[in-house]
Amino acid sequence: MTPLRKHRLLAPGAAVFAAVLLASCSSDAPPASPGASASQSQDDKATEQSKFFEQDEYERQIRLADVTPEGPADKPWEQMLEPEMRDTAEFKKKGGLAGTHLCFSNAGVFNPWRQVGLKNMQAEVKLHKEITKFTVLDAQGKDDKQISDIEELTGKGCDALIVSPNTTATLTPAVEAACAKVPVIVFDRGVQTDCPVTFINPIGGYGYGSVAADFLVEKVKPKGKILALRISPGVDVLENRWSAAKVAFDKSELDVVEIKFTEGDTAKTKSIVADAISRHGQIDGVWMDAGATSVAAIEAFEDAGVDVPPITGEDQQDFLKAWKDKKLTAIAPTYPTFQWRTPVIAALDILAGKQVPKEWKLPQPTVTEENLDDYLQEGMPPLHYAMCGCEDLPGFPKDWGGK
Amino acid sequence: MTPTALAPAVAQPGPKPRRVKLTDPAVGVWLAAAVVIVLGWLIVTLDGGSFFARANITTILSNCVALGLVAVGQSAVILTGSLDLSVAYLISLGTLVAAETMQDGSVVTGVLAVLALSVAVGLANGLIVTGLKVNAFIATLGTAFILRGWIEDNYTGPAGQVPASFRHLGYDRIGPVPVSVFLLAAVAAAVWFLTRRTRLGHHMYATGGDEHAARLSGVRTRRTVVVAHVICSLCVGAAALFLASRLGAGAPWAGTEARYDLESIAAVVLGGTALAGGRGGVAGTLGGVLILAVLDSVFNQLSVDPFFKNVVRGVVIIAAVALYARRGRKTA
Amino acid sequence: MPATREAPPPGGGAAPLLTMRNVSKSFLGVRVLHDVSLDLAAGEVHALVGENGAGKSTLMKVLAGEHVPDSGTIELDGTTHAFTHPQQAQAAGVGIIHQEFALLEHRTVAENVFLGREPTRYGMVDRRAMERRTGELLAELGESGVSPRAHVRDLSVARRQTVEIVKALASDVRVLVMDEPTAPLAEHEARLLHALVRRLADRGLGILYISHRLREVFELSHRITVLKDGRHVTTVPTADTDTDTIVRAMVGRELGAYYPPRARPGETGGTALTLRGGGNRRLHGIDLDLRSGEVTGIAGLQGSGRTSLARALFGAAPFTEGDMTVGGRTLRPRSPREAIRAGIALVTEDRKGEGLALRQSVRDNALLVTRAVPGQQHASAARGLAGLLDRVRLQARGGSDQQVQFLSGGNQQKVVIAKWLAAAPKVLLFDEPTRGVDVGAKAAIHTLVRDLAKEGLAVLIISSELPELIGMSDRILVMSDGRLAGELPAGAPEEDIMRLATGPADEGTAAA
Amino acid sequence: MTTATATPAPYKRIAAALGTGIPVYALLVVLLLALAVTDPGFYELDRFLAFVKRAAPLVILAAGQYLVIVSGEFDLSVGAIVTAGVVVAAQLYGSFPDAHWLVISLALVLAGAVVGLANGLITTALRVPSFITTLGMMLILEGAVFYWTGGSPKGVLPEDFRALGRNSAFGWLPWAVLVCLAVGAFAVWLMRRDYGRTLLATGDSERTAALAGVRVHRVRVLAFVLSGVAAALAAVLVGGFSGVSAQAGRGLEFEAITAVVLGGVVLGGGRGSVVAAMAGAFSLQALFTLLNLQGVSGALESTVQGVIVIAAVGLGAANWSRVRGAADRSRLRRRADSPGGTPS
Repeated sequence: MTPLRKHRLLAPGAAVFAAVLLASCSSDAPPASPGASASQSQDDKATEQSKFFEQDEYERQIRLADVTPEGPADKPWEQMLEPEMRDTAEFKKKGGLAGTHLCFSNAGVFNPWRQVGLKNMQAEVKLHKEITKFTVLDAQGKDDKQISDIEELTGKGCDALIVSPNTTATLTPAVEAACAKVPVIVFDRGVQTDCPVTFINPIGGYGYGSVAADFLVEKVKPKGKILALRISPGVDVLENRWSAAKVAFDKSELDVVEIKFTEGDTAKTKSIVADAISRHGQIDGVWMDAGATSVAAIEAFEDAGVDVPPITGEDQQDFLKAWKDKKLTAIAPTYPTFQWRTPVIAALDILAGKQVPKEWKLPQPTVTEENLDDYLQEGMPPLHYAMCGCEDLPGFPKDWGGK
Repeated sequence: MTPTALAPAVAQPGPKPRRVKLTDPAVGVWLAAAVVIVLGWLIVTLDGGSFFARANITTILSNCVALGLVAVGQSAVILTGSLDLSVAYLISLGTLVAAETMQDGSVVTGVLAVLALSVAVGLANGLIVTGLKVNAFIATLGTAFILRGWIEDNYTGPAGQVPASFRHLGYDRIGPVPVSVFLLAAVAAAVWFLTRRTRLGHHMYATGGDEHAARLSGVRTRRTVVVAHVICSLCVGAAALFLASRLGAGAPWAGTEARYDLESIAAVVLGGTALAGGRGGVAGTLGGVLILAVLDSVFNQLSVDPFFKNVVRGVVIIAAVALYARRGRKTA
Repeated sequence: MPATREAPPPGGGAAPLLTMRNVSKSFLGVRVLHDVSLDLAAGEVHALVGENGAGKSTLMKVLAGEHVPDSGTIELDGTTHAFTHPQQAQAAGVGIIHQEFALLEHRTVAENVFLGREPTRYGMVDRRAMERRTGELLAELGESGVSPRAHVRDLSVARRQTVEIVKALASDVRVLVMDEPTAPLAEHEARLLHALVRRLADRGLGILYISHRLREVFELSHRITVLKDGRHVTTVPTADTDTDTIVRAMVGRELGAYYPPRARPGETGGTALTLRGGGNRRLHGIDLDLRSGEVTGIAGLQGSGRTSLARALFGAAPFTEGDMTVGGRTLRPRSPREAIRAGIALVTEDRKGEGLALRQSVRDNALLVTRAVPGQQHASAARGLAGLLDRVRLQARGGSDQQVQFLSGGNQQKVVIAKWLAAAPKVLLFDEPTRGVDVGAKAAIHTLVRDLAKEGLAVLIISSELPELIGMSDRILVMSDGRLAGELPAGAPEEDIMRLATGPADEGTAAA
Repeated sequence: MTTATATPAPYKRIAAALGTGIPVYALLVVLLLALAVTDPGFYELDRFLAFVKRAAPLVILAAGQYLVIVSGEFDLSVGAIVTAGVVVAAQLYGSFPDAHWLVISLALVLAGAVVGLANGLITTALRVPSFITTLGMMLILEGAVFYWTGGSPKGVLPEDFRALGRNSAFGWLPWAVLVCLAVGAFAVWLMRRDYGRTLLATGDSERTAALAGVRVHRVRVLAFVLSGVAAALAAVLVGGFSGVSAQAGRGLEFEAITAVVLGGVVLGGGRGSVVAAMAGAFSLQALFTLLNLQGVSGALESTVQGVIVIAAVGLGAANWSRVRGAADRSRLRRRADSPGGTPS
């Protein structure tokens, strides 16, 4: 096998070769190898809790849920929880903010959440006249492409780079490389390095997961059968949601009879729920790690001719509508899309030399029986996320598909 | 007797066939690639961007690597008249195996592990196709499902981690040229050599061209097909290694999210290799890959809506093949 | 007669180069070779003749290692061989040139010539050596006009044949089997090939030459072996025999003995089809009248345009010029569909490739035309299927549900005919109707064809088996190089036909 | 020597008659039994109907895909058509909230037909291999639809539109089942008609068909059109069954092809029955359900699927190798018996 022979020499060969040339030629590789945390999380695998579970972070998020945020109450995307501010003078843009070139490496727009979010960000940019150029590269969900995108953007003379990583572990090196050249703002999903100027995200998956789980623990009678529906394994945000829920369920007397992956496919969700109902006679509560398919789940119960048990969803309009129309016992923790506005604001603050939090924790409101009507917006498309904080943005509601 | 009298209707093509002919798809593809580059440069410059900026060139090149490696392998099987739909999942598994073995082993063991895996999968594909006489489409689709199950059953998300030393493969560059491009070049050269210069290669073309004729001429067609599948998988393994070094870890969706299975086939066909086998080659495939990469970069520069990209890609692929079909009809 | 006789002594004398003893072979339990023996001397051209289905090709395929014999031995230079793969036969020095070339269109001549045994240097295929050697071989054959680097797809049929021969020579064959090598060649090309064969023999090769063309057999060969129904009939020095004897040996009965009586003058009706000045790439100025009730035979060598004519009449390879009327109305079919609508039917020579959908049932094949081109006869055809199949005397165990791929050649042909009868045609064109059909079925088909004529169809029949053509036809048109060379009355002697068919070529042959 | 082809042993003829269908029927029976064992309640009328209802879209897709495959081609675009269909429907309702469901459905079916027509024409007229044609079409459709809707449709699918995929006639018989039956019946009828037979003949031997007056291009194009229509119908059912989703049809193209091949239909054309193809679809759905009920992790699901597909097809191939061998030999003989094939 010639390729084999060729290759056996090549992989290390290239490395050595490169190492030699390292002095002479440029390397985009990050100096230190990160992933210390990665290997550490590997060790946690031993414990029966998923490797994505980190006790202290869990406790932190639970605590944050009750903290009152700093900042304007009517602008949750500018609020921050327990911020430790950091100085950003080093990044202050010479000659003022005028003519700022902002760049954004997006993991993709492969789901409605990200589509709403991107619209938020674009609209936010419109608010700031000083941003004269806003470059967005879409990685279409490909880690490899996003790495190149980031490399490309760092060479485009951006004043600041916003990154929404497709994957935590795999994007880390690229982000580290970028940090060396431009101020980097990471949001939504994190990276395993603290080189970005700030990392913007809401309270997080643990908070989300436990809110939903606690709701069921409260509403469903002991020994009740719980069906846990997850999108797909391996997505850190979602894994966190589940692992937190797991903690809650383990403490409770509820009986989680099934944990299934729906791949976000509504048809598959309906099948799974239908089968679950027939297998277990009844289902007393449904926990979901994301709202995308909760309506399908609700329908499955209807089609099976049984009452819809307490169910958790997300702040998508179709779910909120079903909730109201069908008078469900439900709750919708959110992973607010308004967080897409914050990075732009942060970027401008940084370039202005204003202080920003090292980790910018945003509040993570929950839609409940009480405030349901505030978030159920007539005329918005079914897959629109209520927690977009976009009502005051230019082009609303048309650009978001509403009327 | 004068030989010319023997056959009135001989079309002696070109001055001497060995010299490059425009009718040779590979040449056409590279010309097309050149055109695309020029157009891209024009458009981007008009748009106020700089197409030949260092960063951009680097991006284009490094975007070629992964798809290029897979496509090169894919052309080997397609030449032989077969097909491999399992590449995407093999890549994913490859990155995971690489990252995990390298985490608690040396780089070399990691590389070997991946290549071993590749050989195994390649053999499986080849033997199912030739031995069980299962149509390649279904056979490799089946192995794809099997690999997928294996991955999803054993991995939840990124796993393992490659040492810094190995990451140089993914990140270093000499001037504007990423080191990984040399990997692609090496593998491509190897496969090109294999298909064009060795008996095996000649037999691959023969098997893909007319299996019956090949057999009558004493070619061991089955063996050839199996070997082709192994070669393909090895190239895929190389791609997996590259991605692992680039991602720094193994990712279960490294291969599938990029649809390497269909994309690679598209690239191969775009490169002028006949899906039926027997015609075309690695050179053309690389051209096809380059075209796709350049298109991507141009779209990036103009920040075209990602959904719109797919439309264009689809059109380009169909149009290209339609062109080949036309030319084929002419020469036939 | 040519001066090839003072070549090596017929068989006997020196130890033969090749000896096949008592070779038997069966397919699916049917014996197709019965204890056939044969020997070949170096430098000898040994002709192998016999009707289609006599077992010639099977015997040769056994020799070439493509079929494994059930019994019998093959000796080359005294060493016994048992070939199980073509490669082994090649290694032993047996080369075979198939009627259908085993060439790769998109590869170069050299690559084809050395396919399966490419010379290598340091693991690399040595193109230079390959092309040099190919060039040399081509030169030796006086074919220096063919470039070793040319792609086969760019070569004419004749040159492809040359490549096949070179391919055989390249593996240093000592026995060269040529299976109807001149079949696809036009006359002048064929004559060049004959010269080539002689030269090969002079170089000491043993050549087994299969052919239907007795004329070339008598020109070329030193000895003739006749096979019939898988049995060895006789082997005679060409010098000591003549055409009639050989033909009798082949057919095993007097000529025309079993052909149905021809149409009596009163029986032929009006013209069903007329063609004036019909022409296209392969045909020139053809004038033709087909009368209902009459069987018109078309003679001519392969490549003389017989098949082109049939296909042109049927619209498969349409006329580009000329006027044609069918059943009184003027039309020049541009597609089979039009021809069918006009009541023309064509039984092609490539039965399996063009006549049948092998994996479909007898019924589906028989009704294919009426289904594809629905007309008033459609319903009736479906209803009358059973009658139709009886009428062609189809014998199929599985009845009309049986897949045709499991029928014998004869029965398959009957299905093809039934398919066309279902469409109730007025003009029926047969191209080699009995090719690859066993003797029994042959007779049945002959009778059927005649009956159809009696029923008022206009029948045109093409056949390379002159006896058949003569036996069946009410008149014979002879073609040569795309033109009608002349017309002969029923029962005209073979010689007259051959003279017309080979046209002015004859002198050429004498000169050669 | 041609008599050699004659008189094959009877068992071969039987194999020839049903041959490729056998494995799938066996598989289906086994799976249904297994389902009965794992879940006694499975055969309660409503439960079973629910199962059929769930299988309906795939069955319809399989029927359409069968037509294309049996004519010797591929249709990889059906999954995209389903996704596009659902999204477009929602988008249309976004603009015309009170459009009649029938109008929208027909619009979808029409659109499906158009896509199929495009596939067919590109494949036959431009002679692009259908694998590439439909692959490109897949990219184009997905791209175009999402480009148009900005990734998520603006409307909701109203109840009346969804009834077909979701509700039941007379309160117990799901409309989807009726549609499925209708399509099945139509497919069977079609394959018995002239069109079906000519389609098979075309897939078996294009030259023979053409010389028999079959307009092979037209026949193939129609197959693609019907496949497109089937996909659009499936879209209506899927959309009805589970509402708006941007990934309604993901992977369906491969599932459909798998189903058809599972049904013993030979890739390359000319052989296999539409009933077996639809049985293949049912088997696949039954398999999914079984694995789900067995609580097999979603992960292993695909592994099992892969193994079963390869095994089933391999089995089919094995049954055939004998007969095929015979066919090969007869082909060799043909090469011998027909001097020069078709020289002029």
